[in-house]
Order: sequence, then structure tokens, then C-alpha cells
Amino acid sequence: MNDFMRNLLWLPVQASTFAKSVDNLHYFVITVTMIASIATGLLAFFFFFKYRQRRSGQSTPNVIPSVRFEIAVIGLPLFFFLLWFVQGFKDYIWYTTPPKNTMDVYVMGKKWMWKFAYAGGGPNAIGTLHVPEGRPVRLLMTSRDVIHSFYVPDFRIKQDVLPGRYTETWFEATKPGRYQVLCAEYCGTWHSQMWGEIVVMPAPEFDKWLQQQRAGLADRVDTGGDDGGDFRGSIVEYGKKVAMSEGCLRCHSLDGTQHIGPTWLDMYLRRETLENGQVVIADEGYLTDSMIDPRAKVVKGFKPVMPTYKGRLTAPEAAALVEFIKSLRSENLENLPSKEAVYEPAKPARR
Amino acid sequence: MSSSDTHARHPYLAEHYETIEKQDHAVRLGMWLFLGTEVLLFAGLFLGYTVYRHFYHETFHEASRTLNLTLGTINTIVLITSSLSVALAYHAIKHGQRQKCLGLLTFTIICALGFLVIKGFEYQHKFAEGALPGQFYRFHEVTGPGANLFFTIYFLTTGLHAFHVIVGMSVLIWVMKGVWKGKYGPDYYVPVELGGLYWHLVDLVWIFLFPLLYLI
Amino acid sequence: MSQPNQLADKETPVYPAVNYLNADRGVWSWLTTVDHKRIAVMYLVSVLIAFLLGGIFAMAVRVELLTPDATVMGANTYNRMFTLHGVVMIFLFMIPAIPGVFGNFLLPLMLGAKDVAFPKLNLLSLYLYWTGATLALTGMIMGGTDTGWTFYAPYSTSTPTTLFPVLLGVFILGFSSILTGLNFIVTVHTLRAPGMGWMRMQLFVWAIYATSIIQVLATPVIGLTVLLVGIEKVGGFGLFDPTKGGDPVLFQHMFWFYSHPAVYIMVLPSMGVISDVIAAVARKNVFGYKMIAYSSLGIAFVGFFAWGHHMFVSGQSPFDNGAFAVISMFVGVFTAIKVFNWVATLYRGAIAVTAPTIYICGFLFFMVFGGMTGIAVATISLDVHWHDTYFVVAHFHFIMVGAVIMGFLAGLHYWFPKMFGRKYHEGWGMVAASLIVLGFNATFIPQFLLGNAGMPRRYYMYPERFQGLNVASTAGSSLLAFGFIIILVYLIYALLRGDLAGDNPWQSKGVEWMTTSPPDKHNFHETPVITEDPHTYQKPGEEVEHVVI
Amino acid sequence: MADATRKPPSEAERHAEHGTGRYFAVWAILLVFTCLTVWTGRMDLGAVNIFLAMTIATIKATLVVLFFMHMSEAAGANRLVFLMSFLFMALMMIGVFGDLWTRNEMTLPSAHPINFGPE
Repeated sequence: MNDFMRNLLWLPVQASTFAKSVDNLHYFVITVTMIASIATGLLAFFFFFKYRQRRSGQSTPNVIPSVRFEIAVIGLPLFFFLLWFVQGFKDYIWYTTPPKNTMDVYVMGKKWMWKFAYAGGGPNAIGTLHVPEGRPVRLLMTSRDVIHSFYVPDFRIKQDVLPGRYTETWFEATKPGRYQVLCAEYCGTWHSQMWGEIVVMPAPEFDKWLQQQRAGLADRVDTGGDDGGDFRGSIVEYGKKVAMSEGCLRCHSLDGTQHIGPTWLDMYLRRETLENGQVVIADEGYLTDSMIDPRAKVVKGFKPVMPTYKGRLTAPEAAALVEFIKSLRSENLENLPSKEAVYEPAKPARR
Repeated sequence: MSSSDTHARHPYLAEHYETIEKQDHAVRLGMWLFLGTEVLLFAGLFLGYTVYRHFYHETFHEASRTLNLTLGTINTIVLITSSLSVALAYHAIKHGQRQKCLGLLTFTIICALGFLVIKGFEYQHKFAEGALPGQFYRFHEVTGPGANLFFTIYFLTTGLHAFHVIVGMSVLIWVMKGVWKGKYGPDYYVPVELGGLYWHLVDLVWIFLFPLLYLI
Repeated sequence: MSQPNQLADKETPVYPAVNYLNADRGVWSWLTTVDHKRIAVMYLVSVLIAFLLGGIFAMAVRVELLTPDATVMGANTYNRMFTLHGVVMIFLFMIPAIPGVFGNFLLPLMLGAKDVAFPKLNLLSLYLYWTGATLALTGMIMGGTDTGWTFYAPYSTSTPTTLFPVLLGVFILGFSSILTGLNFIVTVHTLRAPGMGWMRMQLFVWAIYATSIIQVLATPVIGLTVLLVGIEKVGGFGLFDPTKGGDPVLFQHMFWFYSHPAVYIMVLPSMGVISDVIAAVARKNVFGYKMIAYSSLGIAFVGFFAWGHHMFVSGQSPFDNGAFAVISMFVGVFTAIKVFNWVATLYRGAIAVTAPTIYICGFLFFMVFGGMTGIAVATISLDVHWHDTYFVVAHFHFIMVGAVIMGFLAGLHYWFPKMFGRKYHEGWGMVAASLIVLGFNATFIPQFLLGNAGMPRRYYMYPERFQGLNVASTAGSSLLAFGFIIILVYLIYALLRGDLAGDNPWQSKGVEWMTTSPPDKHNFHETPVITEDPHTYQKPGEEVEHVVI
Repeated sequence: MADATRKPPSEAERHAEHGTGRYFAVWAILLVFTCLTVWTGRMDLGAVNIFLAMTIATIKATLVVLFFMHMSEAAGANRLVFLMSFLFMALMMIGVFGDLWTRNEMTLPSAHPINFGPE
């Protein structure tokens, strides 16, 4: 039944978990619409013939609606419409809340091309994105010039990509294959050529591919030329460059040595106890907030000396810094909270 | 309504209305509808103000402190007084006091000119300081994000309002010409009323604009 | 003079020697007229020219889409073509058409008045329409705009193409729309004939009154928004420019706050035309008069609450998406009520099979199908897939061509004898009507399927898999265009040598049929006194059978 | 049928006995409120400041509309029309702020403030 209806309505293949529930509601809505409109058309056609004007000046009875009829006429459509709304809104809320363990990908929409960068470090590419099958992937999208819209018909997902801020969407591919990405918001002359491709690979094959890509990352840059874009090499390298240029490394060490600020080694997802005793997880939110408003959540044992970077960091720079911090992981498994501040010049610890 | 009735028709009664009351009612309803559209025209700008104040409230608060409050208050008082004089002028013409009405209308137009002059000073001061909208923003006192947007909205709202002051002035001058020629008197004063209504709306918009830009 | 017995059998039709068309001669008398009927005829001519222009742009777009790559024009030209198809069709035809032509001509006649409330203002609206139209079209010649009729912010303010003349043109057209709406509201409030209470007005008057409310209250916001985009493009003030802290979604809110009520400005008058024509064609009282009248007002007011369903995927918050979706459902219910009442009006009627009848049948099917696909698009999870694809294009063309143009054509054929005193050829009328209904289906049903398949809007080049449906749609559109040409031909022929129509060729009970056709310069010799409810088709003294379902 | 001059309706009499005193009284109240709002405006009351300034402005506006613009004597339709425009302004604000308050933090421009100004 599903495939019959899908082909009847020319719907593309259902390649994501979201696609199935959307299509089910689609079939229900379209069948009721077809029935209602054909019924109305036929009824009108039938009345045209049954109540033809037989002689000129023929007078007709005065037909008026009873209250029962009025209630039915209002109730029936309202019932169907609200029913669809409830189901539609439920699916939509499920669609807009990405699960916890998603693999994050930064998407950059730029006049007539899509750029992808893996959050956890990995090759960033223009136009094609490799994703594992069966694992949720979250896309954090921004645009460098005008509004674009990231649209994958086979996954039934679409989200406008706005300049100057991040919008997010997510999907969980269910079928390996190559699916086309289209731009759905008019963005200039070659809006119609702003295509991309999502390559869904079986999970183990994807992990192997990613490992192999990351290994050769340092020397091989996958992005190709970029006209002045700030994505030279991977986002992690870019984050490191920003950290050096903005002077973060004067207080934060990268290799675990205690210094004026907490060390960045293994900081990501560390359980930090704050000055007021509250315990907080150092996730992206905490890292970004501390850049903007460092005095809000100061880690115990450290002085609130860090200047605010509010207004000094653009969005991509802040994001790159976060990625750089997330990429600093040592082998020790257990993640100890930071000890207190040390005010001698930092000696690189031998590891 | 055959044209052969004995009474002479009211000089300003259009031929498709039966009585002058019907025409007055129609004209007033038309004017109030037009005032409704003016309110909605400014509603767009007020929405812009509230949205950007929601995004950048500290900078907006800081930037509103740099505006010259004394000039703003004088302008408010000038407009309220001109609103009074227009109401009195309408009252005067309704009672046939043509000279008094002319005097009051002239006073209103002088107040309007005064408002524009004061506004001119404020703009000139802003141009000098560099507190200009959007890409021309060079003001050093307020540097938070969205500061240029405060001045964008400042210039857009006060600019549109000043344009409406100019339109209001020309309407009042046109009404004064009618009063001067004796067209209007106790039995036909609706155009004076409409000119007054438009001027009161201009004052109404400023009453809301003044606290939003200068005080909050 | 009480309501004449309009149901007397046809006496020989007479063409009044002196009527509004030849009362005063000369082009100058036409250009400076304050007679609402002449202004309506001038609106009709300008609006039909605009429709022809819009149709040519549409055919250009359809021909270009025959092949996945470049067919007849470059990318820039194509982008200009679909923008101008949008701007010309919406601002120059859909919004001014029925209020400008039938509203101007028939409102005073249906109210038993001599003219609209402010005749000079009415002429000013026409001149503003002409100025706005020429400005927008010169913008086309000076390089044209390629932003689509929605002028979305960061692109419209940063594109090098000349946008300012079109924006100024739209701003001035907005004024023309406001003044027409204002004029009609005051006319309905103050110039009704004695005896005509609010519940004795014909449904066309109700629809025009509801449309005028939207015109007056929504258009100022687009006037301001278009002005802000113009200033932003010239001065770079950063109001909608994210690089200067602005918010492009704010532009979308302000734009759609007008543009969604604007679609009701387009469809409500055509619903009014259909209500009147269906009563006359079926020779029956309108079933549920109060329900249709109140749902016109309902659509006018609740229509203002639902603009957010155009922005489901634009980064708007899920809460607001839900709120706007629910309200859109209620607006849909008002339309559903109307359609049920129209179909019920046909029950036990005496339906004359004429060209307007075919348009009505087409209208009913398209209104239900177009309306319910609109409701389908308002269920948010489906809109994520359908937004900005050809499904949405098909939906709004079902409403705009299927409902509004069918209504316009039904009205044009129904009131053609009253406006010009001559009858069109019924046979050709029905042929053209069926061609149009067929051609319309052939054009836009494939576009629904294209939308499902995932083809986005405004695509110059598209992936190969969509080509089949595009070719079918282009074939359908040529059929549709052919239908319109036939109408033009036989209407012009009828204008010159059609046989005389007489005062009331359809034997209808509308107040506008009490005067001669074409009407005298001052409409009625004596102001009619209304004693009956509208659309009562019983002969006086005949026993009336009352039926309640 | 239409008599030449205006028949003396009761409406005119009602206007006559309104001396100009009413206008001066309203003018005085408006000035007092202006001084009040200016005085309280520059005080640092935080959120109350906005609320107070808006209530004073609304009171002043209603005074102008009721007495200077004679809304108190206007016909019902005029009042309805004018109030509808304010209703729709409020509706526009509610619709937009329904979005801004509940929008995901990341998608707000203030989340990533881009400081555009003198370098």
C-alpha cells in the first residue's frame, strides 16, 4: 500500500525515519481531500442536470438551513482540519528535537554551493556529505550571504539557512545511497544549480572511511580553493589559529599543565565545580557562554580575570574555538575536575 | 431627490447625498479610516523598534541616554500646544469667529515650523557626532551591538513623523486658505475638523514616539 | 417606487439612447470622469492588459521549463520572467481586478446609490493604479528585478538589479488599493437605499465590504515594508541586514502580515461574485445567506492572524508555528462553510446551463481542492517537505486561477449585458469555459506531483527526473492560454455586434438589474425602495414552498 | 426635501455649551503628564520604567483622541474603525513576539552579536 501510494503521488524514496511518518499523514490528508473535492464536484454536476431550468421564469422553493445542518457544516471540516493539525504538529515537534547522541556537521551555505565540515574533526568538503546509516546526524547551518534553504526531498527535511546565525535540523538515514540536496529559497542567478549530495554509507564502512580521512588530514586539505572564506583547512586548525591570535593561550594551556585559566586538555564534557559550588558540564553551551560572559560561571580555585570576548569574536570564530577545545583529548579515560590556579610561568609538562 | 425642490441645496452638498448630515458622517468616517491606516503605517516601525529593543536592550538603553532630552521635551510641549490651538481654531470656526480661527491656525503652523527647526538642530548634532544609521555609524560613545540599529530606527521614525508634520502643515495651510476666503462658517466646518484630526494624529504619534526614543 | 416585478417574461430588449457610455463624448471626458461606471470600464481595460502581460510572462516561464537545461532564455532572464509574472499578476491584476472592476461598477448599483462616497477619490485611485503600474513596468525595462514577488530581505537588499522602481510602483499601488477600500466601506455605511438594512444587502456587497476592511487595514504595512527595503537597498541602514545586526525574519513577518490577508483580498470578491451569480443562475435564494455573509467577515478578520504559516521552515519558533497552524485551520473552516452553502444553493434550483454555470462548477471543484491542499500545507510536518516546492505553486494557482479567475470570468459573463447592453454568444462561451477548466487541470495537477517529487520553486534548471511532468504542465498551460484567447475574441465581437440584452436578460432579482443596461449616467431614475430580502425568486402572490434541510 | 441650511440638531447644541474651558483643561493635564514622564523617565527603575512610560503615553493619547479629536461625540463606526487599527497593531506585535520569545537561542541575532561600528 505504501509503495503504491508513494508512486501514485510521485513521492521520492523514503530514506529517513522522518519520511515514513510524514508520508503516512500525507496519504491520509490527500485521500480525504480527493474524496471531498470529487464529491463536491460530482454533487454540483448532478444538481446541474437534476434541477435544470425547464421553463423560463420558473420559480423555486425557499430552502433555508436548519441549525443541525449549520453545525454539521462547521463541525465536519473543523474536525478533520484539527485532527491533521494535531498529528502534523506532533511529527513536527519530533522533527525539531534532535536526539542527544547526534553526529554534528557544520553546513555553510554560500552563493550556489554547500560546504560541510564534520564537528568532531574530519574532512570538510564542498557539495558532498558522507553520513553513516542508522545514526542521527545533526546539521548546524549558517549562510555567508543570503537566505538559502537546505532541502533533501528523500529525507523530507528542509530548513532555511540564515546569514549571521545558526539554524539546525537533523535526520537519521535508513537506506544507503546517494540523495540530492537542493536549495529551496531563491538566492540569485544560479539558485537552480545550488545542488549538493548526501552519500549514506553503512555504519562500519563509514567509520573506516572517516578514520582513513582523518589520518591523512594534516597534509591533505580536502576543501580546495575558497575565495577568502575563513575555512582554511579543517575547522580545528582554524580554531587553533583563532586561539593563538586572540591570546587565549596566554592563560589556558593545551597540554594539561595548571595555569591562570583551566587547561583546555580534556576540558570538553568535564564536570567542573564552580565557585558557588554548583557542578556544571563543560559542553558547547558552557564554552560559548564563558567566552561571552566569563565571570558568570567561574571554576572553583580560579580568579575571574578573563576579559569578555563579546563582540570581539564572530560566530564562525567562536564555533571554531569550541571545536578546537573539543579536539584536545588525551588518552586518560577518567576526566578529573581542574585543580586551583598556578601563577608561575607554565612549564610544558612532559607526557 | 428631484432637483425641483424649493429650498436651495446646501452649497457644498455633493449631488449624490440627500442631506448634509449624511455627507458629513461619510466624510468623517472616511477620515477616521484614513487615520486608522496611518496608525498601521507607524505600527510597522514601532514593531521594528520593539523587536530590536528586545534583541539589544542594553545598547538601546545606553543610546537613548545620548539623545538630547531637553530638545525632545520642548518638542513635545510644542506639539501639544499646537494640538490645543488647532482644537480651539475648530471651536472658533464652528462659532463663526473667523479672525480668531485664522490667528489660531497661524499659531499652529508656527509651532509646527518650530518643531521642525528643533528637529533640524537635533539631526545636525547627530550628523556631526556620526550617530548615523546603518553603515554610516561612526559614533564612539555607544559601541555595543545594535547601536547602529537604534539610530536607524531613530532616523526612520522621526523622519517619517517629520514628513507627516510637513503634510499636516500643508493641510492646515489649505484649510486656512478656505477660512480666509470665507468658505467655512457655522454651517460648513467639516474640512477644518478634518485638518484638525490629521494634526492631532501627528501629535498622537509623537506622544508615543517621545518616551520610546528619549526616555526608556 | 417599490421593487418592480423583475420576473415579467422578456419584453423586446431596448438599448437606451443616452447612457453612461455616450452621455459625454471625448477622451478628456473619460479621463476626468467621476462616474463610478466609467472608472470601472477603464479599470477593466487596464486590468485585462495587465492579465495579458502576466500571461505572456507565464507562458515564457512554462516554455523555458520544457527542458532541464537552458531552452529559450538565460538564467537571469528566466529569474526576471517569474518575478514579473508574480508582480504583474498579483499587484496589477489579482488585487485590483474584482474590487476595481465589479466593485466600482456594481457597488453603487447594488446599494441603489448614485455613486460611491468619494467620486474624486475613486478617480485618484485609478490614476494611482496607472502610475504604480507604469513605474513597476519601467522597472522591468530598466533591467528588471529577479527577487520573486516576495522581495526577501538579504537578497533583495544586496542584489545589483534595479529594484527601486518596482518597489516604488508597489508602494503607489498599495495607496490605490487603500483608497478604493476606504471608498467602498464609507459607501456601504452611508449610501444604502431606503429599506436596505445590513441583512438585505446582496452577498457581493458583503464580500466587497469584507475585502475593503482587509485592504484598508493590511496595505499600509506592505507600503512601509516595501519602502524600508528600498531605503535599505539604497542607504544600507541595516534594518534587515544581518551583517549590521538586523533580522531578515523580521522582514518576512512584516511582509506576510500583509501578504496573507492580500490573498483574501483576491479571493473574497470572487466568492461574492460566485454567491450572486449562483443565485441568479439557479434562480433560487442563497442557501444560508447569514452564514455566507458572516463567514466573509470571518475570513477578513481571522485572515489577519494566520500569516506565520508562510514561515514554518524560516527559523520561526516551533511554538509560533503551532499557533499559526491552528489559526490557519479556522480560516479554512470559513471557506468550507461557504462551499457547502453554494452547493446546497443548487439543490432544488432551476439552473440555466450557460457559461457562468460552467465557471461555477469549475469554481466549486477547484475551491475545495485548492482550499484543502492549503489546509494540508498548513499541517506543519507536511509543509517541511512541501514548502517552496511546486506543490505550493500548484496550491495557490488552484486558488488564484481556479477560484479567483473563474469568479472573475463568471462575473464578466454575467454582468457583461448590464455593463455594455449586449449579449455574448452563449455557445462559444461554454466552449471557452470548458477549455479553460480542462486546460487549468492539465496545467496544475502535474505541478502538485512535481511538488511531491521535490522540485523547488523558481528553478531555471532542474534535475532530469522532473522533465516529464514539466512538459505535461506546459502543454496544459497552452490549452489554458488558448481558452483565454477565445474569450477575448467573442467578447470583443459581442461588444461591437452582439444582440441587445435588455434590462434584465437573466431575469435576476439583483438590485443592479432594476435599471436599464447600460445604466443611465445617474444609475436610477428614482432611488429604489427595497422591500424584500435579496435573491428571492418567487413570483409575487405565488405560494412559496419552504424547505428546511 | 433637503432644507437649505443645517437643521439645528441636538448635536449642535451639545457642541455649543462646550466652552473652550475643556480644551485648556485637557492641555494642562497633558503638560503635567509630559513633565511626569520626563521626570520618571530618566530615573533608573529598570523594567518598571518601560511600563510606566507606556501607561502615561497611553493616557495622554486617550485624552487627545477623546477630547481634542472629539471621539467622545463621534459616531459608533468611527470609533470602531480607529480602535480596530490599534487592535491589529497589537496583533502584529503578539505574532512576532510569539516567535522571538520562544525561538531556539542559536537562531537569534543577539546570540552571536556582530558588533558593527567604528573599529
